[in-house]
Amino acid sequence: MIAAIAFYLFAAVLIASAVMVVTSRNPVHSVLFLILAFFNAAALFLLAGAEFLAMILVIVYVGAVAVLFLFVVMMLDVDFSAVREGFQRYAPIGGAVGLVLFAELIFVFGSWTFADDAAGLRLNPMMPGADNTREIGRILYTDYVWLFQLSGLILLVAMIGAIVLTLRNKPVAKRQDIGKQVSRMGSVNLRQVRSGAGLAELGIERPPVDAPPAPKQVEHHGGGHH
Amino acid sequence: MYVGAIFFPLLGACIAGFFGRWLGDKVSQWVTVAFMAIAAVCGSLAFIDVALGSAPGIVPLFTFIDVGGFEVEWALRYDTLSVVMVAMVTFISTLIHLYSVGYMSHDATIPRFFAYLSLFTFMMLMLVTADNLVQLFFGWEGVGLASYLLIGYWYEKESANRAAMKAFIVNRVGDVFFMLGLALTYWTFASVEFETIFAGVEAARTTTFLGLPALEVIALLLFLGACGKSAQIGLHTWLPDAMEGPTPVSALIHAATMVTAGVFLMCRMSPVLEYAPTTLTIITIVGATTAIFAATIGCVQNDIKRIIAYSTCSQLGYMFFAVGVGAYQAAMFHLFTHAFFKALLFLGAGSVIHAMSDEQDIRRMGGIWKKIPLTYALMWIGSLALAGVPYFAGYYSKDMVLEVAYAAHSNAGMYAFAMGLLAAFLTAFYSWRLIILTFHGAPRADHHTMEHVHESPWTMMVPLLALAAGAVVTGAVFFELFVGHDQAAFWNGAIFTSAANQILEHAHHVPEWVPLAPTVVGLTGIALAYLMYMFAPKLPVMLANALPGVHRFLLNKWYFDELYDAIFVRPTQYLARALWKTGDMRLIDGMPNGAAAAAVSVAGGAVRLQSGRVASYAFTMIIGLVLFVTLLLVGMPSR
Amino acid sequence: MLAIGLSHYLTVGAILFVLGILGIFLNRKNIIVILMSVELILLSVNLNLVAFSAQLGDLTGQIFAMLILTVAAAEAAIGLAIVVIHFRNRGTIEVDDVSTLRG
Amino acid sequence: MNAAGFPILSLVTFLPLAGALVIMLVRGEEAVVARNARWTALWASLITLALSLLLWTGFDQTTAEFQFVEQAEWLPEFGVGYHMGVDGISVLFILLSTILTPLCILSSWESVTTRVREYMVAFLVLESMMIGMFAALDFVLFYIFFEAVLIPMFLIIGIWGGGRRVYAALKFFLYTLAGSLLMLLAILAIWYQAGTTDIPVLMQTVFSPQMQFWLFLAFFASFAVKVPMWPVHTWLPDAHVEAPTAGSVILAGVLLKMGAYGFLRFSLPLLPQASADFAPLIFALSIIAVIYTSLVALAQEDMKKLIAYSSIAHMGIVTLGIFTFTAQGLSGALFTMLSHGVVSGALFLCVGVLYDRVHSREIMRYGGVAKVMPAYALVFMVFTMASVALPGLAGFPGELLVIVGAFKVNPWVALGACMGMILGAAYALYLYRRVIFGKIVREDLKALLDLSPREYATFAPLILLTIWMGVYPSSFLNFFEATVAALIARHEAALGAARLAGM
Repeated sequence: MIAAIAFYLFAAVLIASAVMVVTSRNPVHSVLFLILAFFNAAALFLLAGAEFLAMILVIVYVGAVAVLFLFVVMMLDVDFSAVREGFQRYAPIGGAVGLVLFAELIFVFGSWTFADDAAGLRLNPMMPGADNTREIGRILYTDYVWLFQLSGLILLVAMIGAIVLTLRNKPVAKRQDIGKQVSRMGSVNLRQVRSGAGLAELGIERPPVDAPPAPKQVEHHGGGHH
Repeated sequence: MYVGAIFFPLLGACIAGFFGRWLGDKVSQWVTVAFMAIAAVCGSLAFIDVALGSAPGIVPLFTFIDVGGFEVEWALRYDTLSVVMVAMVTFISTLIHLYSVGYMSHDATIPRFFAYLSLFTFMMLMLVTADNLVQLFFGWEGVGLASYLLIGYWYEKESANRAAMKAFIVNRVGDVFFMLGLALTYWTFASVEFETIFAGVEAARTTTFLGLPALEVIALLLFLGACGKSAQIGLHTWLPDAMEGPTPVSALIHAATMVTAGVFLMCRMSPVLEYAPTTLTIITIVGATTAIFAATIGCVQNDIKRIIAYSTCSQLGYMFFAVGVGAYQAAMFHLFTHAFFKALLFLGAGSVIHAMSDEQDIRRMGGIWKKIPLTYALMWIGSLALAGVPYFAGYYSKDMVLEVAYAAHSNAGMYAFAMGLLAAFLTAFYSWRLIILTFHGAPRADHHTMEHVHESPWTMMVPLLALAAGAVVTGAVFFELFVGHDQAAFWNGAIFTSAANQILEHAHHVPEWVPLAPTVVGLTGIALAYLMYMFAPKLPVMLANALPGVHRFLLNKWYFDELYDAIFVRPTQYLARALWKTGDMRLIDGMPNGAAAAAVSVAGGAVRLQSGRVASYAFTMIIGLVLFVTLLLVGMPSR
Repeated sequence: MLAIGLSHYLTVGAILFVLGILGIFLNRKNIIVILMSVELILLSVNLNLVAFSAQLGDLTGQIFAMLILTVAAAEAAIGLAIVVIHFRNRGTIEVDDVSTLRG
Repeated sequence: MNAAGFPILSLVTFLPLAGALVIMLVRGEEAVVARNARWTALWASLITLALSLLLWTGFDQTTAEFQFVEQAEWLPEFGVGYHMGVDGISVLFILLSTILTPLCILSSWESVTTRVREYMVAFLVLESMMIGMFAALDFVLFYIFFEAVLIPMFLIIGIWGGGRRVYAALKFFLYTLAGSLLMLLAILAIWYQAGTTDIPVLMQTVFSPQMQFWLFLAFFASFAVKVPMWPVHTWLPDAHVEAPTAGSVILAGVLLKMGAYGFLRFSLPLLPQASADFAPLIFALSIIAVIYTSLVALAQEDMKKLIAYSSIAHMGIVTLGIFTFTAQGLSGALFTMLSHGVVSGALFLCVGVLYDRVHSREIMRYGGVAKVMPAYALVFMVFTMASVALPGLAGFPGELLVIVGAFKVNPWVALGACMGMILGAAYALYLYRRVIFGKIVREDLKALLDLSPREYATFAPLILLTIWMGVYPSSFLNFFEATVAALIARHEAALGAARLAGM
């Protein structure tokens, strides 16, 4: 009974906040509602018995992803009023598509049953009374270790990608380039200068300037033979 | 000796052709003459051996093609028929080589000319000594090539190039039929070797092809091939144009040797022809028509060489109708004597042209007989022989041809006899027209030219004299051998006549007036020419004015060129352009190019879908998702 | 009504999902809210997985949910990084302006 | 292992590739690289030629079996193997490829000045792929080589070509690729049916008539484009016109033979029933090709285009001969392919000689060249005459045999093929007359130099070959004889069996 009430409560809040995510004028509000939605989804997970996943959801989504969104939204100086233009234009189409989709999904749920031998086809049946987190850990590090590693790799790539994308090379910033320094030639030449000679005699020592490249001879490559 | 007669000219041609630039004009021309002379000696010895000594033979060389029973050898077939040709060709060719030394002395590329000439001789010899149809075709096309090269020898002259091309292509038309005949021969006899063919004729008499007797079709196809080479009516148009070549070439190729190859082929294939009576009739009619047709044109032409060319054409017609009535020996006899006197006429004309500073139009000649008496006399001899005046060579052979035509006692034979007689009259007429206009009367050339009229050098006169001797004596000397009582022994089976064919025998027993008739009409023709051009020079003009249509018709050579231009050349050119521009470029290329253009435009439309707006893409994705789910749901209940 | 079963969870998930999609449509221009909507959608998926997992007593669903969590975190990090540099370059976060991919 | 005692076919195939690798490693100044690349390419191709002559001497002409066979496992689970070997049909084409390549390299000695190294690499790769294609006895291997030939040729046209080179190269590539994709489908179908792609094994496999029909169509699409047959021929003139001279030589000399070779190697032995059924269609297309393209050639204003169209006409004769199913027809087709390889290659080289000097392919631009270049005029004349099938030169025996063969099957077809003789003479002589004969009108032509020693060296082997092929063709025909006889015997047996089954 408690569980049913809790479910309805969390589900209602989840859906309401999801609606707010897509409709709110201010993206900051959207992000905050998204966080709320994640919390409620985590609660639903808990109700379904997936404790580990619920915690992960809170940590990863709320702690990392949503905050990332928040950062971006607040960091970028976006004129959101302009972005919201044409909000209404696609609402009918979106609504229609959404309705059709929803109707279809409901229709599917209604006309669908488990296969008789569904229970027998389970890959990793849950032991009754077993600890959810422990069980997931056991499976994840044995049967799905490659997938696990792979997802780690995906995250790594995503991280590197995000850094590469956003890394800014400011042209004004001065950095030391040792290779450039070592290979530097011509601008500073040590010369044996007669002692006692002044600038008036020697003139100002300037680094030799490369002669401008001669205009390239235009060759007529007519292609093939002539 | 047998091989030498054939290959010495080739050797000469190669030396002059490839090394002429280093050897110089003099050396290379005399080298070819020397090799030709050696070949002529070999040829004459072979003639004595094979024809007079009755020792035919075959000299095999090596295998040419051997594919699935289609077996062709390179081999030299020496029998009387070929050896007559070999001797005649080498002999005349040597004389003409010698003549050319003088005639071409001012030319820029003498080694080239002699190389061509020797190459031609080689090809002609290959033709006549062929042991099978393919080798014969090799020579056949080879002489065509040499003729092409020699007609177009002065390649800077546009008309010469045109004539050369015309000669080659018209000959090609004939060659196509030759090829087809060759193919049919193979499928009928399973061989193209003459021996096998001749042996298989009896068995092949019942073979049919497309419902017709195969032998008839073979004979007809080969005859059509021969028509091209021998300039019979329809395919004759190249011959007069071929006079663009140097005169020795006209003498050698277009009078004495190459053009008679068709007659030779007919005689060679006599065993097949004997069993193709319908084709023989066709040959008779075509030959007779050509004889009269060319003679009529010859009467009104003004170019000295063209007149002789039409005369050649006409004489070839004689030979063909002799073949047509089954008197192959008579055809060969006429071929043989004709080679001498026609070469003589051409070379004489060359001598005249040489004397007149390269003038060929007889309307601008005249009055030069005193200045070049020797040439004048030789032209007389040639013309007398041509006209068939008694005791000259032409008299024997032409009489013989007309007698056999009469003796055939068939409709075609009578037609041939009538036409031949008429043509004989016209021949005599135009020959003397030529002589009178060229040598007699008031000089019509300009003063400058007349001053330079001179007798030709000895290199030109010696061959002329030799040929003149031939034109006088060959008829009398060889009459008995070729068509007389010794003919069976002389030919020694080289020419096949069926048992039913006793035409030569009949020809010796025709009524009295028949042998006389050609002489009479010939003399009448001469007389008429004298009347019209010597004594009453107004007469021809009056005649031409009286019958303007006929005159123009003849002057324009029966409009054959115009006809062919209108029905073959122009449509072909038009069709070629149309097929290229419309067929290839618009239709065939248009399809892929159009498809490519369509793809580009479709892609251009598709590009606009890709607006670049991420939100639109997201919408599209979502809508697509909804559609998919809907489809799944709609599809589900049916499961 | 009282027994909280699978279908309740699924209904909540469905509503969340639809809301997420609606959010994408409504905040067409605001990339940050779009990203938040995507988070909502992923959350709804997680909810479904957990619900099934609880119903069937199979831990695999929860493992999946964890993996989705990591991916979602990575996606958010990268997405936000892109937003930051885009804003730095263009001075706005309007998605409509991002059209250099136009064909 | 085989008659030579070592894997000669693989060696011949991959030696040019090794040469290409060596050239790619060359570094240094542009001029030095160019010179080294030229010499390396020449030597690589000459050594390949020398090696391939072993095939000529070692080949046993009396048997129809595959010789010099090499077999290695490659993808055994799919029935695909590395299987090389030659029979009478293919051996001479390998020789043709190895002979033409050094000549091509020699002919582009001075005319190619840009990216010489890459050019030579492309040529050697091309040679390697061509040889491999003719030697491959596995369908997959064949297909790989068949397609790989496209790439270097595409580059040669597209990089060293003339003004519209990109259009021509793309057209060439797309046409041939579209065709060969269908062939890939056919190969897959065959593999599904037979479970192997080994050609000698497949030759013993019988396919159902229905299957043969579709397989034939797929092969036809590929090979007809390659041949090329009317009406898919239009890529050829464009490709020829834009390709550099040596590219044209290889294109006409070897690449066109790939289609006809494919017909001989696959369509006839594998699909006898369908081949017989489709023969009338092929006859019709071939005759159209002969007459149509000859006419079109007559109207051309570009020398290379004219010769390209003449190539199509000659290939029409080839396809005609192949589908007569007579010993004469097949041998004639094979011989025409060889002679055409030599002759049209040489004709393109002839055009190249003028193009190198005057930089124009327009026919009207020339005239009277014989006056200043007599040796060149002679060379050109020889090849022109060979092209119009003058007896005694290379073009004749093949054409004669095809006509004799075709005459048996259908005299009207033979007549159509003969029409090509007339028109062929017309366009070839017309070209010759306009370029070589006549008076020199243009000043710049008066200063033309006659053939250089390098050009003599290029033409001399071709002239010798042309005359040899014309005078003594049996030395080549003997190579085919056994194979062709076996092919026909098998074809007739297959048809006979099918007829019995039908009854």
